[in-house]
Amino acid sequence: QAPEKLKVGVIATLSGPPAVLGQQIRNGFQLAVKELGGKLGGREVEVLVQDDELKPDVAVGKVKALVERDKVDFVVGPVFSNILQAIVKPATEGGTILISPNAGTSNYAGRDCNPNLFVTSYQNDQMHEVSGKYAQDKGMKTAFIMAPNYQAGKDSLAGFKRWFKGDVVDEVYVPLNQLDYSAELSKIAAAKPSVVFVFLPGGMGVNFVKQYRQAGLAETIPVLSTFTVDESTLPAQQDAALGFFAGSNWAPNLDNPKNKAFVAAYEAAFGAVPATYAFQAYDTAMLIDSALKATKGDTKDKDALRAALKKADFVSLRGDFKFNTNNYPIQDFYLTKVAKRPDGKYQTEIVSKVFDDYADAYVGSCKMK
Amino acid sequence: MAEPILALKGLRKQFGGLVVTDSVDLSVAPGELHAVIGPNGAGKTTLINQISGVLPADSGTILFAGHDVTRLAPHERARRGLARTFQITSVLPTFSALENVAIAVQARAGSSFRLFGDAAAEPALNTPAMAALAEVGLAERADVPAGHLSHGEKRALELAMAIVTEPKLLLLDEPMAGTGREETARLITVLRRLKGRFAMMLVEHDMTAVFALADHISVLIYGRILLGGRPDEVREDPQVVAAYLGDEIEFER
Amino acid sequence: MLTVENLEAGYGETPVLFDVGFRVAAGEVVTLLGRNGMGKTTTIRALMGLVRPTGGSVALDGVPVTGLPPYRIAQLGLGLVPEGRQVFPTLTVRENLVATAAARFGDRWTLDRVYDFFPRLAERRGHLGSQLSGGEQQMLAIGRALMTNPRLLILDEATEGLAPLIRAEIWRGLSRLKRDGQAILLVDKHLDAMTRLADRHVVLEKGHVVWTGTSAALAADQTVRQRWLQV
Amino acid sequence: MSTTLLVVQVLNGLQLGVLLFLIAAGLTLVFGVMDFINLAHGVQYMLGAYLAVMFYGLTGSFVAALVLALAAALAFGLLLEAVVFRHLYGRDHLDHVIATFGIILFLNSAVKYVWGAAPLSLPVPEALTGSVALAPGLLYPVWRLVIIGSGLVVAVLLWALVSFTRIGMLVRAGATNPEMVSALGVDIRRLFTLVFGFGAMLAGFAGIMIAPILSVEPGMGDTILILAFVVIVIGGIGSIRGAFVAALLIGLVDTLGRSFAVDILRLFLSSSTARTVGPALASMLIYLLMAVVLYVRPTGLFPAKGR
Amino acid sequence: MTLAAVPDETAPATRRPRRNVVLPLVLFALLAVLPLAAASMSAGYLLDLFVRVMIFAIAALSVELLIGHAALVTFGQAAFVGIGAYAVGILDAHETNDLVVALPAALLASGLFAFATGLVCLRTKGVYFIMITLAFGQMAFFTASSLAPYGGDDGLTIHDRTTLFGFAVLDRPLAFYYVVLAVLIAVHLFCRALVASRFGRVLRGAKDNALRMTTLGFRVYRFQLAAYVIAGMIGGLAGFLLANATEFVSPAYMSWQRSGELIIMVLLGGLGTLHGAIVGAAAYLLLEEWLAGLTEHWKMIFGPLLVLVVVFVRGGLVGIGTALSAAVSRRLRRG
Ligand SMILES: Nc1ncnc2c1ncn2[C@@H]1O[C@H](COP(=O)(O)OP(=O)(O)OP(=O)(O)O)[C@@H](O)[C@H]1O
Ligand SMILES: Nc1ncnc2c1ncn2[C@@H]1O[C@H](COP(=O)(O)OP(=O)(O)OP(=O)(O)O)[C@@H](O)[C@H]1O
Ligand SMILES: [Mg+2]
Ligand SMILES: [Mg+2]
Repeated sequence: QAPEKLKVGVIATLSGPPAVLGQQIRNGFQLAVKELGGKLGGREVEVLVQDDELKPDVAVGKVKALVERDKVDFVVGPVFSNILQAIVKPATEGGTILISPNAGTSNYAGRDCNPNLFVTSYQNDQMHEVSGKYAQDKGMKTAFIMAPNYQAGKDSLAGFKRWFKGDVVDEVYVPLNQLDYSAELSKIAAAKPSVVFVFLPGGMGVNFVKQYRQAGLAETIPVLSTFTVDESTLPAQQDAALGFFAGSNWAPNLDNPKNKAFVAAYEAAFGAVPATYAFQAYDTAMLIDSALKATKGDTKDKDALRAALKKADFVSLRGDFKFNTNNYPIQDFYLTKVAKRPDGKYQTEIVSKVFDDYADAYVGSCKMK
Repeated sequence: MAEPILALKGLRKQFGGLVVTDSVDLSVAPGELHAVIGPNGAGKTTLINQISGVLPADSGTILFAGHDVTRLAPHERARRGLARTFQITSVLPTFSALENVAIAVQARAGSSFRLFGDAAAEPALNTPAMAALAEVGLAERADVPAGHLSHGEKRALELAMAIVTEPKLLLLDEPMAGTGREETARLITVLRRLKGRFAMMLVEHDMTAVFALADHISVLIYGRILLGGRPDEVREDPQVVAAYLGDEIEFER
Repeated sequence: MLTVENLEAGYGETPVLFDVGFRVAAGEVVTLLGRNGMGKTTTIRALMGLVRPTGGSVALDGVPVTGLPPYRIAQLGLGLVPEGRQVFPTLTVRENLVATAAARFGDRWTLDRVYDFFPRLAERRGHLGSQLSGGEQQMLAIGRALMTNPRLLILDEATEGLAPLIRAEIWRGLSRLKRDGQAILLVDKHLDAMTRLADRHVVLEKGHVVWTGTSAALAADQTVRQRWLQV
Repeated sequence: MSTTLLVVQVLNGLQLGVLLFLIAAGLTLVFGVMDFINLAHGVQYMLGAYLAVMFYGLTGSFVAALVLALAAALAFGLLLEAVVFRHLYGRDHLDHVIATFGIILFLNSAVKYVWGAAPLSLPVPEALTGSVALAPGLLYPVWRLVIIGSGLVVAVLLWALVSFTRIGMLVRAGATNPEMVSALGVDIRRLFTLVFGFGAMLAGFAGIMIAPILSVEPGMGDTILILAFVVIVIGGIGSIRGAFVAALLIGLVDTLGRSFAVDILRLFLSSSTARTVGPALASMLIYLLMAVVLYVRPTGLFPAKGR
Repeated sequence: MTLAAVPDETAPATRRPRRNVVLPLVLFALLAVLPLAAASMSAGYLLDLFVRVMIFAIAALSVELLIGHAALVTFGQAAFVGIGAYAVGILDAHETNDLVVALPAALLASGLFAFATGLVCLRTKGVYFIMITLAFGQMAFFTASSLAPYGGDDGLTIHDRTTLFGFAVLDRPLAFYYVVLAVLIAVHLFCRALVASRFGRVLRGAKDNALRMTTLGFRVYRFQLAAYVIAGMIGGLAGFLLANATEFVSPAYMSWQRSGELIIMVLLGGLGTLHGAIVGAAAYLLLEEWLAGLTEHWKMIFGPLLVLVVVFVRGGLVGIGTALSAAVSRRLRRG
């Protein structure tokens, strides 16, 4: 008698402008499952994909459906922090394991850390800290920093400033989904900083990068960034983004055989270069696989399952990877730079390693051991 | 003579460079039917709009029942007993004829902030409304949505809505325009019956009606009162004939 | 020129016209008489195509036009002065006149001639339709229909709200038009003026034609006058 | 805050304003003048951008892409009119809302289905890349100047069309009383069809012109739609002049607000409070502006008369 | 303004709003027995889904009250829902979550906001009203987004559902379900009475012809303001329930898209009938749920569906029912 199918619910944003990110998560996860022969930890797996529409209450409904109707063993998702905040309680309350392949907010790393929540990406601040540390290390004197006016934006600039001790000439918060950056570009041109740091995810990044280039600033003032130039936006930014820097925990050209194979397989399957979202989802599948192997496919014994997950006994595409006590990763971080590949596609490439085995700053306030 | 129910002093209204009413002085005695006649565009409707508060007056004062109402909002004037009809038919098109009149009764009754109770079933509203409809000859059409009435029927409905509020002064802007011969005759009878109950100011181009009803006629030309007087005086006045009545007055009936 | 036969029409589920038939010959002036709500306006709307007839036919010079869209019927030479004026409120007086002007059947009516006919409109040419007094709007509606140079001019209560002087002017104007050979279909309440002007009359009662005849016959026939017109 | 920076930001504000007008132009025509609430304006704008990207990919020429995309946008507008809008003339505004909302859902999703969810881009035409120095140290991208130019041309064109041509008169007349226009011998439906097509083309044109500076992505028209509505409402519905002035006003207020809100607030508040309040205020500024304008003038700056 | 001879059937021919009793009764009966039927299936999920449907139905009712009976097309109703929700969330963050505090707080906050903004908004009409309510909705949205102490844009998790005198009555899904149903029925009855009352008649009159109402002596502004505040409080009530249902509050509850959805629900169901709002909310959310389960591109189906409903059915989904029953009775009459 065959064991019951394992059920994994994937919840990601699949509509609206950020749909591309959700798709990367879904694709990355499914690619891994396919490579594992449709099985995780030896069990046949059924993947149920849900669109959270970037609406927290919709996400709550969808997660409840996954947990209560579909009785999934794992929920994987979401893309965005505000959705994570909404779904942690309904997803984990009944003992189901929630694994976030992207969003990693500070509260769940610290005060609200949760034994049923695992994060396979990073603590958000860390990505921004990379740029701050790099700017500091390079002895840059003045910085102009900019982010959208919402929580994640404020966290990002705080993250940058945590390491950058030079002079911040201006700290600008723009309205979410701003289209035109002429005003800010004029400010930058007037301030003449040594470096610009921005966190402008999605379409905002595309608009900013194009306009920055068109204003002729790209030749004179370097840009450090997070989630502003990555493989999800590069097809739209193209040459305009060449030479822009970004902080990351991974890049497509990260030199290890598993990663090379992953990038090639992803491109073959989906016709696009994967971004961090895809690889983190891939790793998430591998994590589940490793844990189920350890428990021999059992998901009933939650303590055993959690322990097995925490071991993170798999080879991550990013190389070094282990969980901290708060279920957030300890990993390396790099500065990457946008480049054009010989085949005409664009990707970020590693410039230097900025942090080694880096843990987040909030773990201290997490009571879990 | 008793204090006038309405007294206008130096009323003026200007649209851009166009002076439409110009220092109009006029008074209406209680119970009087006061007709205002004058050529098209003379400012009659504008005058009614100013009195009812739909348009603010540029200068001048409006005394109504002894109080200065020049700066009051339209609904406040209505509450004090100033009712009007519109030259361009203005009813509530999706309401039935009965409901149109019933809401006018409700306006008089006040207490419209009642959140409960089925208004459509209140005899206190419906009985007087029905009576008014009968008076203007629309009893049979009580349940028809006002929007579906013919033009002439709407005119009659307007009048029913106005009289049911039992105002102190009723401003009538061409009530006979668009009504047929028979209906005109009936409206004249209705108005004659109402005469004395309250004062009325009648703007009308139907001279049969004006001369049959008016106690006093004021002639408004280019925004100014040319003259005022008893109907027979006005009818004979050569200036009025030249500017308004014309030589071949249609006294057909 | 215009032939209406067995016309039936209504609004939604309510029939209003049951059996309406009459003719207007070239150069003739015909009136529709009847009390309020008897279906005069509905007849006009039906023959203009503004209400879809449910039965019967309308023909212009023998060509059936029943069921054609209103603009096609208008292009065939019907010019309408609608009940209740319906001037375009957001257009100036001049724009109201020229927007739909046409010279399909001659160009007797030009802007200048309309201004001559209604000097008041010339004075107000820059005003918006909504800023006119009721009577001025009525003049504008008449002028607008004339500017389409129609073969048959249809006037639905065109003297409503006009001062006696202007009204008399209109009647005089209409007889001038008649003399020039203009065919006219007329709805109004001024019976004497109409009897003087018109050749023939059609009396409607609850959607049926109950009487037709010449002005002389109407003047003579006391029963019609009393029974249907309450005179 | 130096004077030069102030001048530059004023310029930036004006250019944002012209850009907003370009986006709102088609909406002013169809909604303001024809009185049809076309929520699909935003997706038509998006479609213009996508079509341009597609045709650019096929032909490699911006001009060819522009022409083809305009033609396609027109064709699509006419199709939409024939299939959907035609049935809704003379209906309540709310019927327009729900039907065109349906079109938004459909097109946003269809575009994703056809072109994928990832943002795309359209390069600036080769000859118009680079910047010019308006003043020493003040570089302005040439393409921005082209956008400003086309915005101004559209403004003048539209204004002339609506105010002075017979078509303009008939459209305005038809907006308030189509039945009467028709009864006077004008095929108002055909005219409406044409106007719709033209409106769709204007929306597409805005999309094409702006694509080189913005990201072309599903849903890109949604925020724009609201902005465009804000523009024509502040200006006074039906007034092209009003829309133009309002667009400039919004551009200025938004840009100056974003640039100087924090600095100005710092005059009254502590620096850190200014930092938190300033940006929040800046995001609300255009809505605040709209509320204030409508409070003072409930029918916009240049109310259409006679409605 | 109608082209050619389309009879104006939108103008109801009845003297008062059609007092359809059957349909609402059937709706409520179905909702009442649903948990019994659901017991065999995945009960928790279905209950959650229908709790959501009912909460949105309450919010939609508030919109219907304004649009359908007062011609006030509000594009900012989500703000009131959000304010109601935030009242619960903020109190919870301060460890106050008893009904006696939370519910009045939610109602008061939304009512006050409605009063303050209504004073301004009601100066305008038509599309201007639509846009100015949108403006205030957006301001509420941005304010909530910058409430850093309460999670800002990320939102705020509610630790405990509202209690009644300390008893956690809402914690049991079934109890919560029936509480929401009871509130829905109560709101529906309230709106029904309101619409039929003298007050409601003044609102409808103002919708038909505001100038006429003014010259009859009604101060239309006041009536509309009262209606706006009532609707705002009903919105706040829905927000109170929504916060408890999702155990989370977020500025996203106040987004303009959400306000737009509420309008669409009302129109989809059929304007002018109160139960239409309930039908519309249910149809919108259930269709969304069902179609989204079928394909990722479900909006490509959903969009055209909306268009079809508008183009071919007058009066929304309820209109289909009315048209069908009219056709049947005509058949019957003919024999
Ligand atoms: N809002 C306005 N703007 C500009 N001019 C206006 C406005 N309203 C009225 N007028 C002008 O003021 C004059 C007087 O108009 P009013 O409506 O008072 O005339 P009236 O005496 O009622 O005429 P009628 O007998 O034709 O109804 C008219 O010439 C009209 O064009
Ligand atoms: N839009 C409508 N919907 C429903 N019924 C209507 C509509 N318009 C008119 N009617 C009805 O049709 C009948 C005939 O109306 P019509 O307007 O043709 O009368 P009429 O002879 O022109 O009257 P009047 O002299 O008052 O203008 C009336 O009973 C009226 O109630
Ligand atoms: Mg007048
Ligand atoms: Mg008539």
